[in-house]
Amino acid sequence: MRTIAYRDALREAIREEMRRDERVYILGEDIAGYGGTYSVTKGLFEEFGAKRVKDTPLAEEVIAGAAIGSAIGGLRPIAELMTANFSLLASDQIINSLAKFHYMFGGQSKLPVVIRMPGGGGAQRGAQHSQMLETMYAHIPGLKVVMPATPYDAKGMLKSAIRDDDPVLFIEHELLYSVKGEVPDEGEEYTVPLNRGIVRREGTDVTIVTFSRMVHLSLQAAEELAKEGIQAEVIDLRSVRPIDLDLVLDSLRKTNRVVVAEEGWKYYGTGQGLAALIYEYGFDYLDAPIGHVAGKDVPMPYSKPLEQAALPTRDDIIAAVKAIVPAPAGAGAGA
Amino acid sequence: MRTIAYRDALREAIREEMRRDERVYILGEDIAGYGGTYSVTKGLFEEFGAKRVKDTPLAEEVIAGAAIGSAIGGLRPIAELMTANFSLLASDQIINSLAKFHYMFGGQSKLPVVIRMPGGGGAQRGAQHSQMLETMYAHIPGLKVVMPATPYDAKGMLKSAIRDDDPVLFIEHELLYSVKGEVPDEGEEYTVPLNRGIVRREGTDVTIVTFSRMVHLSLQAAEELAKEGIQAEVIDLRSVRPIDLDLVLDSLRKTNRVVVAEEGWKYYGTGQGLAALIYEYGFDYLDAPIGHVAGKDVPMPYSKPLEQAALPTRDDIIAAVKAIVPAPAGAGAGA
Amino acid sequence: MAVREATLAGLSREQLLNMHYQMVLLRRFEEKAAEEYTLGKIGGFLHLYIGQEANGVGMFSALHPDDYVLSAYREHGYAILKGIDPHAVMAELFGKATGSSKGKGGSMHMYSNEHHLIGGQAIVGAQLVMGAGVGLAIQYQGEHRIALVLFGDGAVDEGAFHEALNLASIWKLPVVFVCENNQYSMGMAVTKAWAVSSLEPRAAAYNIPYRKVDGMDALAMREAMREAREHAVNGNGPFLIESLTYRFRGHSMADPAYYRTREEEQMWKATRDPIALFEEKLKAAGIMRDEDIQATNEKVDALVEDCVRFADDSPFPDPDSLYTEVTLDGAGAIAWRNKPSTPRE
Amino acid sequence: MAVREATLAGLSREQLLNMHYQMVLLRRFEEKAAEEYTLGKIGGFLHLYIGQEANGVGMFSALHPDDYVLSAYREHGYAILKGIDPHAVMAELFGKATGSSKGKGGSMHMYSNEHHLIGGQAIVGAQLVMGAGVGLAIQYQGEHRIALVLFGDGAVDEGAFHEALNLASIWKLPVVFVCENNQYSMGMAVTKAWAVSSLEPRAAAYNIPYRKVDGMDALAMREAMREAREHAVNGNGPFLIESLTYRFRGHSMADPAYYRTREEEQMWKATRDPIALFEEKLKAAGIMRDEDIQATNEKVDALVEDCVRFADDSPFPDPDSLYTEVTLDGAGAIAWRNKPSTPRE
Ligand SMILES: Cc1ncc(C[n+]2csc(CCOP(=O)(O)OP(=O)(O)O)c2C)c(N)n1
Ligand SMILES: Cc1ncc(C[n+]2csc(CCOP(=O)(O)OP(=O)(O)O)c2C)c(N)n1
Ligand SMILES: [Mg+2]
Ligand SMILES: [Mg+2]
Repeated sequence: MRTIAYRDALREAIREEMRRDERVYILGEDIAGYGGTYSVTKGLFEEFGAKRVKDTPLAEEVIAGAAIGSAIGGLRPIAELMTANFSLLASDQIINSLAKFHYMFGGQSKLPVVIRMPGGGGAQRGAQHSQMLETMYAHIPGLKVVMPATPYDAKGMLKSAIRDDDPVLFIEHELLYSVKGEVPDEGEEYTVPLNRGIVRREGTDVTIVTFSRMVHLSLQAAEELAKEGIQAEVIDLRSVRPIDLDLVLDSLRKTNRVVVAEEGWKYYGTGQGLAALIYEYGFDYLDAPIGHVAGKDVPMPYSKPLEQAALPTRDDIIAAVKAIVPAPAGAGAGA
Repeated sequence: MRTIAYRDALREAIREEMRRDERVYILGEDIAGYGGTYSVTKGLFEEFGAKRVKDTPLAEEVIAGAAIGSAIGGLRPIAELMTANFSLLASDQIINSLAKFHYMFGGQSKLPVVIRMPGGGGAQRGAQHSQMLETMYAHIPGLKVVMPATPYDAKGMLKSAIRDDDPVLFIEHELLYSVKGEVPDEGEEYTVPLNRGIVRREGTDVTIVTFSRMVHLSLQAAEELAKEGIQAEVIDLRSVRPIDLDLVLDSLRKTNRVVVAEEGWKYYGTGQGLAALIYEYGFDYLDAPIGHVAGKDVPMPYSKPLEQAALPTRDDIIAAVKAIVPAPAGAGAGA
Repeated sequence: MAVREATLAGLSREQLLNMHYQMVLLRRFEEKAAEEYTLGKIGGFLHLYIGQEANGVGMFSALHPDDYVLSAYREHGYAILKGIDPHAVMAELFGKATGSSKGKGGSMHMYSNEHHLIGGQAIVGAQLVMGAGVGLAIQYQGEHRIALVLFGDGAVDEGAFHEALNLASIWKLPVVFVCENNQYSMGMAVTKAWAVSSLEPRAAAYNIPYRKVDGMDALAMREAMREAREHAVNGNGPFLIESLTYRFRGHSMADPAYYRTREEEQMWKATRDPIALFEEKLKAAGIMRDEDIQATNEKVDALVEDCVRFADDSPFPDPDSLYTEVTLDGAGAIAWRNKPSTPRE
Repeated sequence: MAVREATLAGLSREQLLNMHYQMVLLRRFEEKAAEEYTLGKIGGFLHLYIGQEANGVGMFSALHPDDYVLSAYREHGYAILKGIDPHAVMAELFGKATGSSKGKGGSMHMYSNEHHLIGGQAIVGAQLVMGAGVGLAIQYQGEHRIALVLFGDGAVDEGAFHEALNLASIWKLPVVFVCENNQYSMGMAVTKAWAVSSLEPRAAAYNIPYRKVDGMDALAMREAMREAREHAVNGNGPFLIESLTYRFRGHSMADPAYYRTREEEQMWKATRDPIALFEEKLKAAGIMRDEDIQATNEKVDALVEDCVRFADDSPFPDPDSLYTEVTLDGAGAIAWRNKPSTPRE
C-alpha cells in the first residue's frame, strides 16, 4: 500500500472510472485548466480532454441541472460544486429534482449523478465559506449523502458513488484534502460501499459516533482518553444517508455510552438526528445521556481565535466523554 | 372575540402594521392583483397601492435579495414566497446573506426582514409542492423560524415578526389557511412573542410536543386518548428557532413522557432535533423513550391514498402515545 | 387552390387531418379533465392547455420520435403528443396505478422513458437547466436528436433561463428552447414582468438565433420547429422560439382570472381559437368538410370517455408502493444490516 | 495646455492629485496585505485589487457620500475609497477587534453603515439581487442617492445577474451596475464563459442603457460613472457599465495563474498599468512632477506601515464576542425563560 493524500485518492477514483466507462465525465467551475480549486481534478483535462472534463461558467444551478439532464440522456456525470456553501444556489435542482425524479415519475428515471463538494471550516474563510451543510441534504429522501474521512474511503467510496445508479452527494472537507493515508496500489481495484460505517478504533467504555474530519479528532481524543484508562470505540459513519445504525447499536450494546461528534451546527443538525435515532433504537442500552460535540451555534467568524473557539476540538470530545463515563478505577481525583 | 380564518388573521396583521409604519411593505409573486395564491394579501393592493404592494416577476432569488437590500436601505419588507418548496431558489440569500450579515459585519447591519411561506402537504400537490422545509432554516444561526398554528397566533406573531429587527422566517401551512379560530376584535391591539410556546391542553400522562398543523391533530388525538383515560398535555411550540425548551421541560417533569409530532420527514428533521434536546436536558425525567410521529421518509406521492398514508395522522399520534404510556388503571385489556 | 395548398406546408391531407385530430383531442381531453376535477376525481393542481393546442401539435409534428421533450406542469397535451397513451395520462390524473407515473406524479409530473418525455416539472424554470444537460448528453454521444425545452413567459424571469441559455450557447448544445408566451404567469402580465417586448433581445444576449411565431397557427409552429430542429441537430447550437399564444382558462382550476378582462378573453376565444382557425384554413383549402370535423369530434369524444372509464376502473396504487422507488436500489435512511425485521425506511 | 487640461475632465489639480494618491494607496495597501499574508498575519482568502485601481478610484470620485456601494470580495480598495479608515481595513484583515467588522468578517466582508458600504460578499453574484433591493428602498423613500453594484465578469454568469437587472429595469430602480471585466473568473476566461463579446447585448436584453469603458483610465471611469449616476438618480432607472480591466495578480494568494500566459500579464503590466498611465497623463499635462509622485509614494508608504502597526498592536476580539451579534436581540437557538444560568446558545 502507498500513502497518498485524500485529494490524490479522489483523483485516482475519477481517473480510473473515466478510463473504465466512457459515459463518466466531470463538470464544474475551474476543474479543467485550473485543476480544481483544491487540485482534485488536476491533470484530468490533459488526459481526457475538453469533451470529458468540462469547465462551466460560474453558475451552480445549471451545473447541477446539466448534470441531471445529462444523466437522463445516458451519461454518468460527476459535478463539482466548488464548495458546499455554493450548493445552496443548486439546492432546488438537488432537492426538488435529483432527489425526487425516481419516485415522482413512478420509477422510470435513473439518475446516476455524483455531486462532489467540500464543506467545513478551519482555514479562516469566514461565514459564507465554512459551512457543513450535509444535514439539509441528508434530510431528503431520495438522496445518498456520504462523507469519507480517509484517502482509502475517499477513493473507494467515490468509485462506488460513480457506479451507483442513484444520486450521491459526495461531501468532502476542505481540511482533509492534504491528509494522507494508506491506499492500495494503482491497479489494485477496490471499492467501499456507500452504506457501511466502520469501527476505526475498538473500545469498551464509550462509543464516539462521528464522520468526515471529526473522525481524526475523535481518534486523537481516544488516544488521550486511553492514557487515562478510558477506552473509546470510534465509529466513522462514512455515510450520513443511509445511516449504518446497526454498527452503532452493536457498539452501544458493548459500551452503553455514546458521544456524537460533528463539525456542523448543533441544533437540527446531523448529530441531533443521530442522537435521536440512537435513543430511539438503543434507549435501553444507554447508561447515560448521549454526549454531543458540535460547532458553536454562530456563523463562522473570520478572526483566528474566534474561529478556533467556534470549531469543535479534540478536547471538546474528551470533555464530552468524561462527562458521561465514570472515572476509571485507579484514576486519582487529582488526575 | 371574533372567529376568523388563519388567512384573514394574517391579512389583518399585515394591514395593521402597514398602517402603523410607512416602512412596511410587501412583495412577492401575484400578491397584488391576484391577492396571493392563498388570498392572504387580498385587498391590500387596493388599500395601499403599487408602491407598498409589489408584484414581482417569477424570480425567487431576487425576491429575497430585494427584501434584504431594501431592509438595508431602511425599509421593513414582508416577502411572500409562494410556497416553501420554491424557497430553495432563494436559499442562498436566506442562509448566506440574511442569516449572516449581522454577525459577519460585526453587528453593523440590521435586517428586519420577514419572509412568509407556506409549507406542507395534504392537497395532492405532489412531491415538489408538499414539503415542510423548516428544518433547513431552523438549523441556521442568525434566523428566527416561527410556525403558528392558530389564527390568533398567526396574527399576533406576524405582527411581532414585522416589528422584530431580526430576520424572521414565517412558515405557514397550506391546510391551515381556512382554519378558523378566535381573534380579538380589530382595534384590540395584541402581539404574540416569537420565542414562547404555549400549552394548548393540560395533561399529566404524556407531553405531545408539536407545531404548525400537527397541533390540531395532536389536540384531536388528546381528546381521543382522554376517552381512554390518558391525559395528554399538548405543547404548541409556535417557534422552532428559538425553541421554548423550558416550557417543554416543565411539562416533562410533570408527565415524564414525550411524543414529538411533526409533518416533515423524520431523519435529520425538526422532531429529531427536538427529541435530542429533550433527551439532553431532560434525560433524568424521562420514563420512556420519546415517541416520534413524522411524515414517511418518501417524496410526497400524488395519489390520494398514498398521500394519506405518507402523512402523519391523528391515529399515529394516538399509537405513539400508547406505545410509551402504560395502560391506565381500569382500562380493560380489551378496551 | 395550388397556392393555398402551398401555404399548408406541403403536408398531405392525412397529416393535416391528423393534426386537426390531435388539437381536438388535446382540447377535449382537458375539458374532460376539468369536469372530472370538479367531480373530485382529480386532486391537486390542474393546469389546462386549452387555447394553446396549436403550439404543441405544430411543434411535435416536426419532432422525431427520438427527440427529448422537457416541460413544465401544463403538459398533458405534450404527454399525449409524445406518445403516452391518453388512457395512462387520464389514469395518472386520477392517481391510479395504471397512470403513466403509477399515480405518484399526478397532473404536473408526466414522464415517459420510452417516448423521451422528461417531465412534467412543477418548479418553474427547472426544465431549462436540465434541458441543457440533455443536450449535452446528445452532443457527447454524437446522437442525431434534439432536446426540446418548453416553458412559459414566467419561466423567463428565473435565473435558470439565463444560466441555461448561456451554457447551451457556449457549448453549442442541440437544444431548442420554446417559450409559449401566453402573456401571463399566473396573474402576472408579461408586459409587467419583462423589460422588453419580446425575447428577441434576450436571444441576442446569448447569441442564439430567434424566431417569433403565431402560437395560434399550428402550421407556423411546425415550420418554426422544423427550422429550429434542423439548426440544432446539425451542430449549430441552440435555437429560441417565442410563440404568441393565450390560455383560454385560468392558470389552474382554482383561478378566477380577475387579473384580465372577460373582453380580452372573449376576443381571443372568438377570433384566435387555434382549432377554429385551423378548421377554417383546411376547409378553405378544400381539405376538410364539416362532416370530417363532426367525425373527428365524435371519435375524440369516444376516446376521451374511454380514458375516463379506464381511469375510473383502474385500481389505486398498492399501499406498499408508498415505499418503493425512493431510490433505485431501495436504500432508505437507515441501512439495516443484521436486523431480520427490516423497517420500512 | 488648455486643451490638455480639458481632457482631464475639468478636475482641479488637487482633485487629480488626490485620485493619484488614492490609486497609489490602493496599490500599496494590497501589496502590503500580500506581504502580511505571506507572514501569516492574514488568513483565509485574500483577493487583491492590484491592476484595477483606476476603476474604483475613477468611479468613487463621481459618487456622493450618501450613495450605497455593494460589492464582492475584492473590496479592500472600495472600503478605503468609501471612507473606512485604512487602519480599520488592515485590522480587519488581521482579524482584530479594531477591524471594520470587528474581526468577524475578514478580507471578504468589509462593511460600513456610516459610509454605506454594504459588503463584501463572498457568494458570487449575491450583491446583484441585494443591490436591486437597496435601489428599491431609495426609490420608495424618495431619496436622492444611488446604489452602486460592483461585480466581476464571472458574476454575470449567475442567475442573480439576470433576476437583478430585470427587476431593476422594470421597476426603474436607481441602481448603477458596474462589471469590472478583468477577463477571468478565477481561471475561467470570459471569452469561454460568455456567448457574446461584451455586455452590450445583455444590457439590451433588459432595456438598460450601457456604456463600455477603459478600466485602466481613471478619468474615463469617472466620466462614465458621472453619466450613469445622473441617469439613475433622476428616476430614469438602472445603468450598466462594463469596464475592460485586468488583475495583475492571481485570483487570490493561492493562485499561480497557470490559465494565462506570463506574456499576457507582462503586456498588461508594462503597457496598461493604470497608475503609470495616470502619472504619464498628469505629467504630460504639467499637473504632476516626479517629485510629486515620490512624495505621494512616501506618504502612502508611511500610512500603510502605520496601518500594519495599528493592526499588529490591536487586540484580538474578546472571546465572548463569539456569541454576540448572532441576532440583534441576542436570541439563540434556545429561548431560556426560567433558567438562571443562561447557556450560551
Ligand atoms: C419556482 C416556482 N415559483 C413559483 C411557482 C408557482 N407558479 C406555478 S405556475 C406559475 C406561473 C408560470 O407562468 P408561465 O411560466 O408563464 O407558464 P404558464 O402557466 O403560463 O403556462 C407560478 C408562479 C412555481 N411552481 N415554481
Ligand atoms: C456562488 C459562488 N460560486 C463560486 C465561488 C468561487 N469563486 C470565488 S471568486 C470566483 C470568480 C469570480 O470571478 P469574477 O466575478 O470575474 O470576479 P473577479 O474575481 O475577477 O474579481 C469564484 C468562482 C463563489 N465564491 N461563489
Ligand atoms: Mg405564461
Ligand atoms: Mg473577473
